This record gives sequence, C-alpha cells and structure tokens, in this order.
Amino acid sequence: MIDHETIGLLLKGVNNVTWQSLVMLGVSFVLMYLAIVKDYEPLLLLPIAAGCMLANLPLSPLIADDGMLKVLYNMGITNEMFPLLIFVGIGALTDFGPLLENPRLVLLGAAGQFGIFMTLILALILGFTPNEAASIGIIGAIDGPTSIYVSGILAPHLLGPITVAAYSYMSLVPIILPPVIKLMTTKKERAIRMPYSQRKISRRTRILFPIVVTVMVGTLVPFATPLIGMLMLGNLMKESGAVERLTKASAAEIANTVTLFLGLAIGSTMVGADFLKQDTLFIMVLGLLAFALDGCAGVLFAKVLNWLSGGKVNPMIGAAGISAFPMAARVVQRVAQEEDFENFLLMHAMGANAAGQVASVVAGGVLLALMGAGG
Amino acid sequence: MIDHETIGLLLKGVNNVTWQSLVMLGVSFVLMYLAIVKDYEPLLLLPIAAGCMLANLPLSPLIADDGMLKVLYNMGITNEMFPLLIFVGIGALTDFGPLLENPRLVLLGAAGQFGIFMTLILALILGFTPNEAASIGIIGAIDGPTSIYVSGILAPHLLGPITVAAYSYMSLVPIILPPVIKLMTTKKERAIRMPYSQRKISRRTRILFPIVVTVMVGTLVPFATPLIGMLMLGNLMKESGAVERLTKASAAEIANTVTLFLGLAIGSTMVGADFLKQDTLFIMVLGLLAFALDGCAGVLFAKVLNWLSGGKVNPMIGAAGISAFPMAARVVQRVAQEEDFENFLLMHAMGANAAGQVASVVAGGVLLALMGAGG
Amino acid sequence: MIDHETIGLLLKGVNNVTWQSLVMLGVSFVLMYLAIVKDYEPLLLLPIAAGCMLANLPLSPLIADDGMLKVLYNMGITNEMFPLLIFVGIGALTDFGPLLENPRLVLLGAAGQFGIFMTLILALILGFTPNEAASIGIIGAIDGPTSIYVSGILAPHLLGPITVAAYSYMSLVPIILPPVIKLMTTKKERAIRMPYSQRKISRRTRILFPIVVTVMVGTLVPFATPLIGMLMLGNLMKESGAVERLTKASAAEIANTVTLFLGLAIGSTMVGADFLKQDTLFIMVLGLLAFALDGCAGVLFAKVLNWLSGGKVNPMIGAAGISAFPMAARVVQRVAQEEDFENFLLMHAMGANAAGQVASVVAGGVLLALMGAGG
Amino acid sequence: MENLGWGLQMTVLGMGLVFALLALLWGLLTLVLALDKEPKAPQTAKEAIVEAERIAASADGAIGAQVPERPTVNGMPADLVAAIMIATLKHKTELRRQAAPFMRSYWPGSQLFASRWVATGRARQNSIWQARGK
Amino acid sequence: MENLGWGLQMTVLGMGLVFALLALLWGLLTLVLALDKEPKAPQTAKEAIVEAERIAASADGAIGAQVPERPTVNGMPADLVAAIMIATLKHKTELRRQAAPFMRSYWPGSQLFASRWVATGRARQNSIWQARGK
Amino acid sequence: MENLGWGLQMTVLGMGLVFALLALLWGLLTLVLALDKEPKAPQTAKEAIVEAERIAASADGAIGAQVPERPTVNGMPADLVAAIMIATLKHKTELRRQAAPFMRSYWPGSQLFASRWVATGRARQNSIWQARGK
Ligand code: NA
Ligand code: NA
Ligand code: NA
Repeated sequence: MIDHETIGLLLKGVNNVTWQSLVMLGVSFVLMYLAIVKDYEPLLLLPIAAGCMLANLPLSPLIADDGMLKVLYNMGITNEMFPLLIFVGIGALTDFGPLLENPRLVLLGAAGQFGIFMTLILALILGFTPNEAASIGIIGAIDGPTSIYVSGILAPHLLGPITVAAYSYMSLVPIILPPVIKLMTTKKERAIRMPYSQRKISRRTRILFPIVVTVMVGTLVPFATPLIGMLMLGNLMKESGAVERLTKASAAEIANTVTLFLGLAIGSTMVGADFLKQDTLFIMVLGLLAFALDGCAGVLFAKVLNWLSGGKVNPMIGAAGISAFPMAARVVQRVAQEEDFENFLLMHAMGANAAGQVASVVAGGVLLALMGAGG
Repeated sequence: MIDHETIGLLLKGVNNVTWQSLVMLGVSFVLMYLAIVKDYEPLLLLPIAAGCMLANLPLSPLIADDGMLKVLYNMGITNEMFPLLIFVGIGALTDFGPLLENPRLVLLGAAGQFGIFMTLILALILGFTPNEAASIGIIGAIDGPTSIYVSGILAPHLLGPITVAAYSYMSLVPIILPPVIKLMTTKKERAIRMPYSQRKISRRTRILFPIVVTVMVGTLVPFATPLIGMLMLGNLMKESGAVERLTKASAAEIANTVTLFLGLAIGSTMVGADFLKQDTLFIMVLGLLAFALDGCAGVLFAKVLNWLSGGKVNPMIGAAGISAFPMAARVVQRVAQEEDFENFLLMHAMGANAAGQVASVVAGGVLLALMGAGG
Repeated sequence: MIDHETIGLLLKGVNNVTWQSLVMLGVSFVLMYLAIVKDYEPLLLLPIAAGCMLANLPLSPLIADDGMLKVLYNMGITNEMFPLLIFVGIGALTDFGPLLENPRLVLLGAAGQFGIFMTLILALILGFTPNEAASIGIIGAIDGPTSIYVSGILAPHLLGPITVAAYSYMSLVPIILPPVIKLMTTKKERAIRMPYSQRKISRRTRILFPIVVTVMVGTLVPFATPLIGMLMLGNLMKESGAVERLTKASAAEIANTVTLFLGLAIGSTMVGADFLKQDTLFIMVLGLLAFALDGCAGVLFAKVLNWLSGGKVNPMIGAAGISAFPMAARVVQRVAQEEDFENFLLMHAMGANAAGQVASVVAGGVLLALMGAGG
Repeated sequence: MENLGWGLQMTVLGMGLVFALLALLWGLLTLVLALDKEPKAPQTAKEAIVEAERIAASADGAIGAQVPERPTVNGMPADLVAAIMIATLKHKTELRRQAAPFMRSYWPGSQLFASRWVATGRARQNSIWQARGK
Repeated sequence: MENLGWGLQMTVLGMGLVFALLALLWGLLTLVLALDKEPKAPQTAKEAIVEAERIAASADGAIGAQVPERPTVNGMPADLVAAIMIATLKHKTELRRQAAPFMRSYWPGSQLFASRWVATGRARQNSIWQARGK
Repeated sequence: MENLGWGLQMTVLGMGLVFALLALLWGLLTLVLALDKEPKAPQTAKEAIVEAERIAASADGAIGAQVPERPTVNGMPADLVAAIMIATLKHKTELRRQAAPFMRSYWPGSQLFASRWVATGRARQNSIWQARGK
C-alpha cells in the first residue's frame, strides 16, 4: 500500500532545497551567461556550469556514489587523466617553430610565471594553508590543464573555483593585458620594431624538440613529467607526421569527449556549503592579480633583454610570456598596431607565448616539487 | 606432459553446450534477422544480438569476470552512464521549437504515458513483483534510454527483454500506431485541419527551455534529474550554439561508441536460464499492450482538447504524445494524408511528440519516486 | 620552512637516474627512429616508444598507482579490452570475399601458423617456461592483437617485447618474405599462373560468414571466442550494411583512441630491470624465426596443394597464409610480377591471406586451450 | 490481491503527478514565451510542413530514432512526396549554402541531416554489397 | 628435457587442431556457398587485380596494416603500375560517384580507402614540415 | 607569520629553478639548432605575419585557446585587416590546394584551422537559431 511515507517521498525534493543550493544554481546561471553570451571559453565553462547546476539540484542522484557525475570524476579527475589528455590535444595543435626560430625567447616564458609565487604569498597572508596557497598561485600559470592538475593534487576541494578562475581569466586576456602593457611601457618602447628573420627549422629539429624537452624537464622535475610528457607527446605525434590519425584523434574526438566529461565533473564539485565561502571570492581576486603580475613581470624582464640587446627587443612581447597560447601573442600584436600599423610583432610574440606554455608546465612541476607532493 | 585432462579440456566447449544456450543462439539470430533484414533499429538490436550470441557460446570468456562484455557492463550499465550519455546525444539533435510554438500540447505528452501504469497493473496481476511490474510498465514510455535507466535500477535481471521490447516496438510505431488511431477516431475527426501559425522562437527562449525544464523537473522529482538533466544538457549545448564541437561529439562520436558498448553489454545479460522463462513472453506481450494503451490514451485526451477548443484540435495528434520522436509524428502525418492529401499536421504532431519525449522522462522519474527507489 | 630535505627533493630526480633507465630511454629513441624514419607501423610503435620513454624517466609519476599510464593499463590491457576493440575495427575493414570465392584456400592459413609451434619448442630449449614459450611462439601468428591477447594472459611480463616484435616484423613483411619465397620455390613454380574466376558472393553469404565462423570456432575453442568474436563482430557490422555509423566508429574513432592508449600502456611496461635481459634478445630473434618458418610452411603446403591440383596452384600464395593482411598478399603479387609482369596472383593471395587472419586467431585460441589457461 | 490496490493507487497518483508536472511546465513555458512577445505570423501549409520536415529530419540522426519502413513513401501520394521533396531540397540547399560549416559536420550523405526518405533510399542503392550482391 | 617432449606434443596436437578446425570451416563455407548457387563467371586479369586492389586498399585502413615501403612501387615496372593505377582510379571514381556517402565517410585523402601507394606518396609531399623542412 | 617567510623562500627558490631550467633548455635548443646550420633568411613583414597567423590560427583549435572578442577586429585598422586577410587566405588556399588531406581532416569551416576572426564571424551568421532567432 502507498502510505504517507511514500507521499512524503514525493515532497522530499522540495523539502531539500536549501538557500545554498539556490545560490549555487544562481552561480551556474551566471557561468552559463558568461559562456554563452559573453563567450568566455564556452567549451569549458558551459559543461562546468551544467555540472554545477545538476549537482546542486536537491538530492541530485548524479553526485551519489555511482551517480554519473561522480563516475566521471573518478574516471578522470582523481587520477588526473582528463587534464593530461587535453594536453595531448593542445600539443598536437601547437607549433613551436616561432620559439625554435628564436630560442632565447624561452626566458620570457620564465618571467611570465612570476605571478604564481607572488599570489602564493598573498594567499598565505590571507590565511590559506600552504597547499591551498600553492593551488591558488597556479592560476598564475594561466594554463587550464596545469591549474587543474596541480590543484587536483594539492587542494581538490578548490578545484571548482580555481578551474573557473583559470579559464575565465584566460578568456579575459584581450581585456586585462592591454592596460597592463600600456602601464608598464612607454610609447617609445611600444614603437620598437623587431627584425623578421625566418630560419627554416628542419624536420629533425622539430621532432627532437618535444623529446629533448620531455627528457630534460622530466629528469630534473619528475613532478612535471605527466604534464610536459603529454603536451610533448601531442607535439611529437604532430611533428613526426607519421601518425596523422592519432594526431587528429587527440585534437578532435578525444579532446572533445574529455572536455565535456572534465567540465561536467569539475562543475559537480561546486556544491553549496563548500563553495559559498569568502575564500572563493579571494581566489577570484587573487587569480586576477596573479594574471596582472605575470604580465608585469614579463614586460619588465623583456625590458632587461631590450637593454642587453641594445634596444632590439620590444618589451611588449614579454607580456606574451604568460602563456595562454596563442591569444596573448595576438593581443600584443594588436596593441603594437594600435600605435604603428606597420609594426608586426606577432611572430616574436608567438615565440615568447610558446615559451610561456612550456614555462607554465615547468613552474607547475617546480611548485609540486617544492610542496614535496607525494615526494 | 599433455595428459588426458588436457585433452579433456579440448572438448570442454562442446561438452558445455546446453539446450538453453542453443535456444539463446537462436534468439540472437532472430534479433539479427530483425535488425538487418527487417531494419528494426539495427543500431541497438544488432549489437544486442551480437552480445547475446557471444555470451551464450559455451564457457564464453567474454562474460567471465574481467571478460570484455562484463567490463562494458560495469563501465556503463551498472552506473547507468551509457543510457544517460545517449540521452545527451538525443537532446543535441532534438528541436523543441514545435512544442514552444504551441506549449499547451505539453499535456498530450502526459496522456501518452497512461500505458505505463495500466501495464504495471496487468504485470502485477500476472504475478510480477512490484519492482518488475514497474520496469515492465516503463516500456510504455516508448523511450529506450528511459526504459534502460528505470529497469536498470528496479529490475536489472529484466534489462535484456525490456530493452529489446522497447526498441523493437519503437521501430514498430509505423505498423502499430495507424490501426490504433483509426480505431479510436472517426473519419470526420481525422479530417480536422489545424491552422499553421508560426511564431519565431527567440534564441533566449530556446536556451531558457532546457534550463527551466531541468530545474523544475529536477527539483520536484529528484529521481528524474539524471534523465532530464542529460537530455536537456544536450539540448542546451545545441541551442547555445557556443560549443558546436561538443554538440557534434555528443551526437556522433560519443553516441556511436556508447551505443555499440551499450548494445553489447545488454545483450550479454541475456543468458540461457534467466532469459528462457514464460516471463519473457509476458514482457513482450505487455510491452506491446503498453504501447497500444499509450496511443489510445493520447487520442482520447486529444479528443477532450478538441472538444474544449471547439473542434480545433485533430485527435490524431494525441497519438504522437507517446514520444518515439520524430517517428510517431511522421506516422500521424501519414495517416492524415491518406485521407486528405492537403492536411498537414506534422508540425502540431511534432509538438505533441516532443512533449511525449519530456513526459516519458518525467513519468520515469515519478515511477522511481513512487517505488521509493533509493529513497 | 623549507629545509634541506626539501632541497634534497629537488635533486631526487637526477639521483634516481639509473643506467637501466638510460638504456631504456635509448631503446625508446630507437623505436621512435623505426616508427618515424623507417615507418615501422608508427601507429603502434610511436605510442609504445613514448610510453617507454615516459615510464623510464626517473620517479615517473605516470607509472605510480593512479598514474595515467597505469590507469590506461588497467583500463584495457589487464582485461584485454583494447586488443579486442582493435580487432572489431580490423574486422570492419576486412573483406573476406577473396576467401569466400575460393574456400579451399582456408587450409593455407592453417599451414601459415606452423612457426608458432616450432618457435615454442625453440623457446623451451632456450629455457623459457612453457607459458613464456607459448607467448613467444604466438609472435608467429604475425597478428598484433592476437599476440597481445595471448601473451597478456600467459606472460604479461613479456608483453612489451612481444608486442614490439609482432608489429615490427609485420612491417618487415616486404623485406623478409621475398627471400623466403625465393628460397622455397623454383623459378618455374613462381611462374605458375592461376585462373581468375570471379563468383558473385551474395549478401546473405557475406553476412552468414562471420556468424558461422564465430559460432563454430567459439564452440570448439572457447578460448578463441573473444578474439574471433570481436573480429567477426566488426565484419558482421560491415557486411550487414545496417549500422554504418557503428562500423565507421569502430574503424576510425574507437580504433584510433584505443591504439593510442594501447601503445602508451604497453610501452609503460618496458621498464629497465625487467626489459634488459638476454631473454628480450632471444624473443626478438625467435620472433623473426617464427616469421620465416610460417612462410616456409605456407609455401610447402601450397606445393602440396599444387601437386594435388595438378599444377594449378602457385606455391607462392602459401606465403600469404601467415596473415598480416593485406601486406603479405601484396608482397606475393610483387614477387610474382618481378618475374612475369602479366602474372596476377593478388586475388588468390588475398584469399590465403584472409584465411591466415582467421587461422591466426584459431591458433591463438588453441594455444590458450592447450595451456589450459583459466581452464 | 492487495498488490492490485497498490497498482491502482500508483496509477492514480502517477498519472496525477505526470499531468500536474507537465501542466506546471506549460505555465512556465507560457511565462518564458511571454518575454518574447513575438507576433504569431500566419504560415502556409508548405512552409509549415517543410519546416517540420527539416526538424524531423535532423532528429532522425539521434540514436533510436527509427527508419520509417519503405511503404510509408509509396503509401503517400507520389505527387505530394514530390512536392514536399522539392520544397525540402530547395530549403536544404539554401540552408546548406549559408550553413556549410554546420551541415558538413556530419558524414556527407549521412542520415544525421538528410531526410530519412532520401537517405534510406540512397543508402540502399549505394551500400557495397548491393553493387555485387545477388 | 621433458619440456621438449611436451613441446612436440603441443606442436602435433596444436597444428592438428588448427588444420582440423579450418578444414571443418572449409566444409561449412562450402555448404553456405552452396545455397548461393552463383555461376562462376570468368574474369579478366585486369578486373581481378583491380577488384583485389580495391579490397586490399580498404583493408589498409585497419590498425596494423602496414605501409609497403616505397621501393615496392619503383620495384614494379612503371607501366604496369600505371596500368593498374589507371584501372584502379577509374574504378574508384566510378565507385565514388555512386557511393559518395560511404566513400567520404573517411577523412578525404585518408588511407582508409585510397591505395597506400597513392596515399603514402600524397602524405609525404603534403605533410607540413615538408613545406618548410630541409 | 612564519608562513610568509616560507612563501618568500618558495618564490626565490621557485623562480630561480624555473629560470635555471629554461636557461638550460635554451642551451639545449641552441645545441640542437646548431646541427641544422640553416641560414637565417631575411623575411618581409607580410611573410612573417602571414606565417605567424597561420600558426596561431591552427592553435586556435586547441581546447582552451580563446576566441578574441569581436572588438579586436574593428579595433584594428580595417585596411590592415584586409591586407592580412587576403595574404592569409591566399596562403591558406595555396596550402589547402596541395594539402587537402590534412586540411580537410577537420570539420570544414571548423575553427581548427580557419582563423578565429573568419570562423567566428561565419559561425555567428550561420548558426541555426540566428536564422530564426529575434
Ligand atoms: Na603561464
Ligand atoms: Na512515452
Ligand atoms: Na598468422
């Protein structure tokens, strides 16, 4: 017989609506708005928003054990497989030629990671634990998979806000970077033109590059092996030209499937109580700061190079060292042209940008090493 | 040394052939015939048939623990991930415009679920347990993923026959529905023409629809959250137009892969002893009945609407409320035109049909709630 | 505070470099060279090489528990799912028409498996355990998935070298086979022309073929069920023409993804200590031998058929019985044409070749049965 | 037979809930649509059917959307079929022209977009075995 | 060396079984084929080789089907290659024309259908690095 | 506030390591490049920007590579945009011509190759809802 208890079950859903869950639904709507209307990396933010919405519906079976979102989380977040697979696809579409044509630009990538550590300190001051502080700092890598990978190891409970911050700010590059650049450079500096010297990069070099980078970084910073290894695996497949089918699969089918699953899984971690803390706000603010600091440091270091090279380096390309490939480089090019239509820095900026990509991963590994994660 | 025992091993296969396994092989051949020659949803029935064949070969290692078919079963059936992923793909290809142009049609979808409960009662009378009865009734949702999801929770041991019934009958829509329609309607009613009024549906509305449905249904019937959530996730991705890559992936790569795995896994549950019961026959018969009852209820309810609207609603479109989108709508259109070439009901039928799609999911959730599944 | 210990952590990587790991890195580079420059089945060897490199970097987190490569290994190697999925894709692209046009060629496939057992004996003499010997012998199946499947069950610790051997030698068919053929045949024999009689194979027959083969082999050699079942599943989907989407998915998306994962996972098993043994060398040599012996046995048996048929069979097509479809057949055709431009054996060779494909699987199952694996 | 009683309760309660929920949905949709205040433009039969066919055709690509068995085509007056076909095709090429990126995103000739009527026919006359089968 | 004896038994038993099984398969196939009672139509060399090449070419798309190393092409009398190529291509375009949906289902230019000889060549002359490599 | 001290150490040590590692990488790359001894050919502005745009465009296909918001296009002098576009397109069709197999391997019109500027625009004007949306 259907008793009152059963009837009770029917209202269970409504009875379990909490103000937190309502707020979180609101958050998910905001994310959807940013993704769909504002075009903030919809590929990531829309699945994250959906996952957040579905996880915050009352008694959502999707986050119960064996619930689909939980399953996805265990499939690829716990073991970090999803961000790594996405990295394979990124490597398969990244051409490191501009960096190889001008290897000294590598150092600009290093400078572009400064924000990571500044932010870490600020986070400590705000009272975050060292592990949390490091995870927040990694937003300064301005690189999605690296942020997910590192915070997934050091502070999984912050995975949601950190991923959201990382990808939102990446999509804000065109808005955040120009003012930073202008603040840090004089009109005269921005007008500096750089010579274009194309050097043919042999196929051998292009194939050796991912191998050399993997072995060197992997040996010196074992914690960076998964990140650098997968990024370079994709690049090796691409440059080898011998496994077109796999290269395509990693950049298309695999990347798309994993992105959808990754987004849903991360969104499902953003559940009321945990998420609605002052901390989340701090993370957002600190992330933004990390970003700006990256840019400043990059530009400043480029100024040093410019001084050393006797005025041959346009300091703006330093701002491309923050990674966010190839957006950052494009933005630098645009700023340059706003003042001098005939100033073409794109190729140089791309070099610094590719360096930033590598440097971000290295920085991630160094951070993990210093935290003695799993050490 | 190779002893008699080893020799014995060689005959082990033949020795383990049972009459049940032979009958089941026969069953798998019938399913292959239906899939390949009769074209009964081959995408599902062919993999199911193959899984059934492979599982019923003597000592099949494929269904031993760690056997591939077992692995697939645990990968996506136990946790219900496969049917849910298929739903994402369906949502990504379903245009709810016809329903939005004419929202009152929503009620026709409700009527189309009547068969679920009638069948449940009949199953009880035939001596099935409440859980089994509910699982059999859900065939009346005439919606594959919903049937798999619900019976997978309430009566996994009936998954095989129920899935087969659900998909076979879906492919019989063009054969079963017309007589039902004609039985329930007068020539005069079938001749009723409905006005075409197209109203532009704004993008905003199209994007709000999946969100509103998810939140409302998910809050009131938490058990329906996974089904409605995934169906609407696909639709949200489609209508947002912001994540074309993911929309395509869900409708193509992911859907294809999952369908193959799902079919094989479900087929592998159809093993001799369990399957060869009178119950299986009952299930087939009851499923067919559920189907017919859905149609009748839909038409009857449409008659009510017609009466209320003063003869402006053609009762036939009620038959499209059973879901099986967009087949049912097409069939209604055809029946209409057999009597009046110039009677175009397709758009209205599609509206009722889309409503049926949503209603089926809601009904599934309500059923789970009433059964207090996991409650 | 950062203490000396932390500093120590930073050097941990370098300190853990061993001569074995260095040698293994060398091995991975050699494999990359073979894959990229020499074009030895890059689809498999490149991922294997990458997996090997990444697994042998000091303290590689990728092979720690929950490390990505470990995860991939458990996802599809432990349970043998990956090789089986690849087989579905192979079946989906294999046209058994040439065999059906000339069914007696089936026996040539049997002869082509002789090397498996000869090698097994040699391996025993060299002191390998029966299980290892059988796994080494299976290289003689000259069929990747079969080798992976069988050795994965009998001697997982040899998976790396055996897979590498299997695929490398498959890519050496055009180099190894011609001399073998010439050694075993007289100019006169090689000049034998065979009549072309095309017989239309009805769709029914094409669809019955995979079913008949699966049921027969599966019943008599249960251990072969997974291999033959998946190969024939792919072929059934192809010939049915009813599930184009799934056929394509198995041959493209699924095959590509699985190949990448499979290669990485297998490569990750090639870790220093285990791999650097005399045994590995033996395996390479024995594999090559198995290959040659297959060819010889095939040709010899074809001579018998030729004698029985009164000179109507060109002994060379026997060499195509080793499987490695369709390469072996192409090579036979080339050898034939080097001596007589107008001698077209390709169709016949393809028949023998397809037979070899089936025979390899059967032999694999027989081997497992005789080893009483899981029996 | 207390099970039966339970079953009846299920039916009443279940159908009641389903209707209630969908009625509520109806209300919400009306609300959402109110925001649009789009005028209801009248539409010709052809327009409506072509539009509807386009929607149905794309839904045919979903897993489990069934192929209408052949008779359906002949079951309909040829001239009408023709009429619709032409309209549909005109409409499609139109779409295809401006919407290349989207259209091509499926296997060309796949049934993910093309009307099942067209596509099924094509599939039949093209599948390999046909070319050589009996 | 009792292992050796065991090995010999394995060989005898193993090869025996393999032959027995395939002989049985031969029988079954003959049976199945008997149902067809298709006439054996004679066929010209060109037809046979083109048909065979078509089958081989599509199988080249399988994982593990190896690329014939370049020499093979030159290793063969050019005129013959040419002859076959032309025939093959004629045959292919023919197929392609009527079978668009199927053919295009692979990456255009992919080696899933095109003969490896053609495709490998193409791949080489097109791969990006070539365009800029040394 | 001993955490702070730790943080400072982290910064010094961390940035130090990052710089050290990348400096080392710089050295290694210079070594590898030495093997090439390719001459540094001078290049015109247009060549450089077109080449760079090609690289950037293909990287746009990566997950997480962001769409530059519309203004950027207008933010740049139209004539320059035009100039670059033309050059880029010329360059692309050129590539596309010889490199069909590779290029087509993405959804035609997908943003995996086409410049985001082009593609985004296209996407907007083509997406279905646009055709009927308000
Ligand atoms: Na960075
Ligand atoms: Na329904
Ligand atoms: Na073989």
